[in-house]
Amino acid sequence: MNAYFWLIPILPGLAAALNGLAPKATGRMAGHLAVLAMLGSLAISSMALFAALTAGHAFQPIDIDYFTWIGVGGLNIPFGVYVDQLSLVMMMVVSFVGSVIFIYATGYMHGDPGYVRFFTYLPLFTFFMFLLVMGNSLPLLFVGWEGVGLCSYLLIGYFYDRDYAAAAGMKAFIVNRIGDFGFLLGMLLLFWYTGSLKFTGLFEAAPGVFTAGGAVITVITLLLFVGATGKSAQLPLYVWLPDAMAGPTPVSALIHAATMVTAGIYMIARLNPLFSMAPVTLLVVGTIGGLTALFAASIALVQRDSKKILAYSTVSQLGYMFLALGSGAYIAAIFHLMTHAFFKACLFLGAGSVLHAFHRDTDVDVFEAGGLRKYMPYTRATFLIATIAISGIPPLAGFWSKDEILWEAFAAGRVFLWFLGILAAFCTAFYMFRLYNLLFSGEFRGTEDQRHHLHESPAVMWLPLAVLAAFSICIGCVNMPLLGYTGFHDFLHPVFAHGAAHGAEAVEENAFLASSFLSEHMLEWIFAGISVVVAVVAILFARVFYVWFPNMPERMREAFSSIHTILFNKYYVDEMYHAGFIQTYFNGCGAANWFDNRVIIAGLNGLANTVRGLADRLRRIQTGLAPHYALGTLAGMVFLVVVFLLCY
Amino acid sequence: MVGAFFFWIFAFTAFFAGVGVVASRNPMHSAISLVAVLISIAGLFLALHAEFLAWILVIVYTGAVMVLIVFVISLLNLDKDEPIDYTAARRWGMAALTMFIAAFLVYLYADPLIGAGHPAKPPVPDDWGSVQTVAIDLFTRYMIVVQLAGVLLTAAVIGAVVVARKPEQNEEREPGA
Amino acid sequence: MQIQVPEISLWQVLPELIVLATAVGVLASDLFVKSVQRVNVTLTATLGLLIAFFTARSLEASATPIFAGMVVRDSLSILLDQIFLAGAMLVTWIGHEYARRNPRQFPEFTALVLFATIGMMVIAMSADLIPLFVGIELLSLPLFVLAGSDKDRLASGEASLKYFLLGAFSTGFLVYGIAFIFGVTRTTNLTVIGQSLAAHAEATPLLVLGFALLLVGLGFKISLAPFHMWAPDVYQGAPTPATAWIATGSKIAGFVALMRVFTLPDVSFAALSDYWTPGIWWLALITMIIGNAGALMQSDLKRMLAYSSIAHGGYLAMAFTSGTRIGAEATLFYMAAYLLMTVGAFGVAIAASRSGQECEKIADLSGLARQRPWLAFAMSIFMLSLAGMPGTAGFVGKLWLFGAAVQAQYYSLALIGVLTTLLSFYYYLRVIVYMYVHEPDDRLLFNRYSFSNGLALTVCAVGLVGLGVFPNLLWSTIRLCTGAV
Amino acid sequence: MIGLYHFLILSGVLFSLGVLGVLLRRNALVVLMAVELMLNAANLAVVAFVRYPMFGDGGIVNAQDYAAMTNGMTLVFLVMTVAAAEVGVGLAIVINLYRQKKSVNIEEANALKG
Repeated sequence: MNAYFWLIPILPGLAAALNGLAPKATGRMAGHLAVLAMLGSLAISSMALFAALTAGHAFQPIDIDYFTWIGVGGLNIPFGVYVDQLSLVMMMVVSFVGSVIFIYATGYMHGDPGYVRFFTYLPLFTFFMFLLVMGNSLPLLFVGWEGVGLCSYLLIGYFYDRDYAAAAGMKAFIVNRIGDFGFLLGMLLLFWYTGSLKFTGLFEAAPGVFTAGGAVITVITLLLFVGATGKSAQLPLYVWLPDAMAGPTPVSALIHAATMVTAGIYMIARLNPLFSMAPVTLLVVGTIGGLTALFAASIALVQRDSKKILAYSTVSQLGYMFLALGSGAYIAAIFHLMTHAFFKACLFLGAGSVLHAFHRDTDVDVFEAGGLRKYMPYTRATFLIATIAISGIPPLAGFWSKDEILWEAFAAGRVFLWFLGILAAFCTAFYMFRLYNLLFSGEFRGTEDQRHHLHESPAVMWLPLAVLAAFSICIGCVNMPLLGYTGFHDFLHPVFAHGAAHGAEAVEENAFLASSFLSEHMLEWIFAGISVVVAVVAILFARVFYVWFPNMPERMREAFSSIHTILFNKYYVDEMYHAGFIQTYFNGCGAANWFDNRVIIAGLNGLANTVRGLADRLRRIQTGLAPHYALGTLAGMVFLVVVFLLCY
Repeated sequence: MVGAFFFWIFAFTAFFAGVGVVASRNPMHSAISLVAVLISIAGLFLALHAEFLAWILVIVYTGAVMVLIVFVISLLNLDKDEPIDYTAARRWGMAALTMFIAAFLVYLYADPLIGAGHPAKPPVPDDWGSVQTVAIDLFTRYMIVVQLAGVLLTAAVIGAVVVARKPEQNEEREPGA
Repeated sequence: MQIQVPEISLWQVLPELIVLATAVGVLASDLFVKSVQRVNVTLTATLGLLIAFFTARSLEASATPIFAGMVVRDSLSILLDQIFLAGAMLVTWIGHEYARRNPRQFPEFTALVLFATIGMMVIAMSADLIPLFVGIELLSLPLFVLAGSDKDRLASGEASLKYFLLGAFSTGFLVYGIAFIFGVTRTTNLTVIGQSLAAHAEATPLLVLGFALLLVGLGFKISLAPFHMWAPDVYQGAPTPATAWIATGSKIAGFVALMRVFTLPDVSFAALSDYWTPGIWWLALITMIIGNAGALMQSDLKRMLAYSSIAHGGYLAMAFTSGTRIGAEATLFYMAAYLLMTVGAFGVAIAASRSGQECEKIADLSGLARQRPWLAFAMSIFMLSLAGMPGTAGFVGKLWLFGAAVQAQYYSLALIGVLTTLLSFYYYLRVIVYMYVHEPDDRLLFNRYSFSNGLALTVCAVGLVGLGVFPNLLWSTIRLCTGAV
Repeated sequence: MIGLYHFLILSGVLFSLGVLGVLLRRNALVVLMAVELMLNAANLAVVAFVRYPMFGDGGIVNAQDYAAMTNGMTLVFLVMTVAAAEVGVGLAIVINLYRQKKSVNIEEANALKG
């Protein structure tokens, strides 16, 4: 089995090479080729997972060096794979969600002039993603890291003839460079201190080299975390992700929701022995994650473009994962990563299905849609399932993972993180159902011409949706601590045991928990209850605002006899509105939006413009006159003499 | 004393002729000034007992190289005055240059091995620096370098021909003509 | 009078002699054979370079200087000979393509490339300042000419004029620097200089001034800021194959000269590194910033590559400053990678011409991927490697360069280096975006490119990926060099 | 008494004059001549160094080897050779420029910039 691991990345890589170098030969077969390659990778990954599951506790991480990649002095970086439980989970997510999305894309991109180009970049992306999750050293991880970034950049700019796509590509580009900067420096420092960049070597050397909680490890992990904020779209480097929706929808689903953006999560989880030694970093990670979760969720409340809403939702959910990492709950983060991959892919593909019905590539104003349940029953059903899942309603997948994160955060003594998380959970349920209601409930609000063309997507598109929806329902069952089943947790536990053993006491005990008269299990139930109630209330709000309230007059006359109650309700909402509560609240969300537009984006643009201005200024030195160049040479000489004089 | 006298004569000639190279408005005057500089330097070489170098400086430089330059000046009909303007950038250049010279002199005086009195010239045999001794050096220890200089001159000749050759109008060497 | 003739071991300089014979042969073929065909010239040059390459490979390294201490055949010079010969071969191949469309370029073009190559090889094996100086001139003069060899373009003449005047100017500094070093140490032999400096490990002001002047002269060759200003103009104006050789061969040779003079332990100025490192430190810093900032806003492909090449000189200088063994190793590795990616990029610039129109602007590459997928793919590899994308030799090289700087505790230098590298992604990826994303201009189709050009690009691309994935192929040889000297 | 630094200062002055010429003059031929001035200034310094051993007893070269040390002269000889070659190529380049622009003013060659 282990001998075939190299095939997992190579298969999509081959497909990409074939499509890229012989586009005329593969032609319309390009999509099928890519799907086939992905299914091959999926098959091998599944067999590996099966082998690991049957082995149980006897499973040992597989570390294969294929050849020496970089060998210099004491540093020896092999080119090889490291497959442990964490890698297996990631491989499964990438290959499974990837396969489904590939199949969907063959339908979605059908007839697009860039069909082959699309199916060159996408397998290339999975190739790098596999390298990222399977590589056995930090540089190899970085290979994948940069590779997926490149593919993402190319795919965001896919509709090159549109200005915003080009601008979006640029923004993604700048932001990711900032992140890479941190990553590279962190990596260089790690190499400098430990003399190794291979994971096994790093983890062995780390306890001896670094003092737990010391400044060095804190700086290194913070730098690495900067890299993670770039790739995984956290405050303040999240801005590129919503804009990245300019790419085709399957790309958004695969790259900007399910896989690539989780690279930061994976990296921190992979390096958990290092992060566990730096409690300050963990605190920063958790706080940034929590703030991002709430911040992005509140922005999502006021967006009008369906893919934008989903994008902010992704940022917010990634924030949850960082929140979990920062609480030392690595497994909960990975668990949420997995469930999120399924339901967010399903949501994105569902949104893509709607776009398909509108015959657009991107950007549907949700207020132009509505009532689509009549026209697109399958899409609606799967979308609803995924929406419930993300909102955290039991027993769907999202509930289990999100609840575990919140509980772990609380149990770890990070009560403020729990509070941020629960607020974000309220927003999440609200905006998701707002989106769902605006798209599928009520009456169609678009033009007659649009209504005429509305249709359900072909089976090649809705079948993948159905598969993802099915998983959104049941994937949570691998880990149900409330019911006493922790299979997923047990499976992943060996990966994180090592770090926990050597780490500093990252998180303090929760005093409340310790002194509570309730048993821990009881508290767990209570917190789960709170989450559910919050979600349900939010869903109801959404229903009231976007379904019941706009049509209130008709509904009063036709459907309901209890006029009084509804009047009261209406009054109530109105009053709240006028009293300014809601208004203020929505203004607040608007402010977040404003902050996003004016401060962060303007800041980035300003940075870019400053660099450009400086570059232009520098160009003017180059006058084209040889005597000026000679003068430059002479100035350099004088400068050197001065430097030498000073140093002499 | 005689040595000092020669030195000052040649040094002043070299300096003023050097100024002439830079400041003459007429390129021909610059060229003639450069010849004067070179002859003065040859004189200084003689004072320094570098007989061979003095002669080749006169023969090769003034005899061949400078004649070539003068020839080109005549060929291109450049033998006329041209304005020399001093723009801001140039003034900056001169300032930088002054700084450089100042730094240079500071260096020289700061060097204990130069500043501490004038080291005497050690006595040398009569044929020191003569054609024979230098030639022996060139063709034994420095043989490979002299060969390389030959390659360099060959390359330079070919290069000069390539650059100076008139472009052949619409004449293709190819294919298989 | 007793005349002692030193031992003449011609077989030790056989590669140089073979290249010289090839150059003369190429010229002679033009003189005596009327129906000389381009293919023959390229084939002759290729054959000669191949023979020289394998001769160089088969030479046995020895740290003892030969020819009365003038040159040394150590493993460093043997490795560099191979690098230069391979580079000359690649340049000849892409030059073949250029000459096909500009018939007047031949065959002096090839001959001059070969002469310049001899100069580089001489620099690589110099054990004395005198052959080093002659080698530098032997390298420069043919390049001055090559820059001006395209008579049809005014820019070419302008490029050669600027290159020549500023080159001669910097030669003045170089000679003056050598004069001071000679004055202080009373010798030009690098080994003796090294020994005496190590014995009196203290610099006199005159010596330090000599370092500064020497740095100006060599800094010009490797276009370190602020001695870089000729580079963008010359790169843009010169015929592209000449640009390729100026950008790679000349720059690498300049670094080799720096290495021979400054860093090789026990040989040269290494003992006084405290005195000269601050200077190079600053130059590296300024160069990285100016190179990357200059490239940022360029629309001309060759000019952009020129600034990028300046920036790479800065990275190399950064590792060079560290003065450690790992720094020297990283520099050597990066030189080889740099040669492949730069020659490759210029090769694509030659190949991606449309009928009657050279590729000048970056925008001229629009739609290359659609019409010439392999060309676009190769260019992507070159750009990604220049940017330092993982999986290419450029990344491995940069990792080591930065590693060397970090190891030498030049944190700020490494920081600026990483920052500017990230900045450089912008202009390198822009090329890829033009090739892959922008719509081709279908009115003008790209020309077919010749076999030799395709071969050169393939070699470069395969080499870059190969060295990116298996850097040890070169690494073991390099370690031999730095271990031996 | 004339010593080493008389020669060095003269050499420095001539070198600076050459640099000044390169900076100030626009005629390519005069610039070329100024470069020649720089090279010859350097030569003068080398010959002066050959004649005046800077280091006494603590010097790098011991006294009895001095008579045999004419290698500085070889350096000067080669610099002259190189300068001659450079002038050859330079004149060719200047003629080429003149043919294109009908002028040898280097400031007219400023199409390449930025």
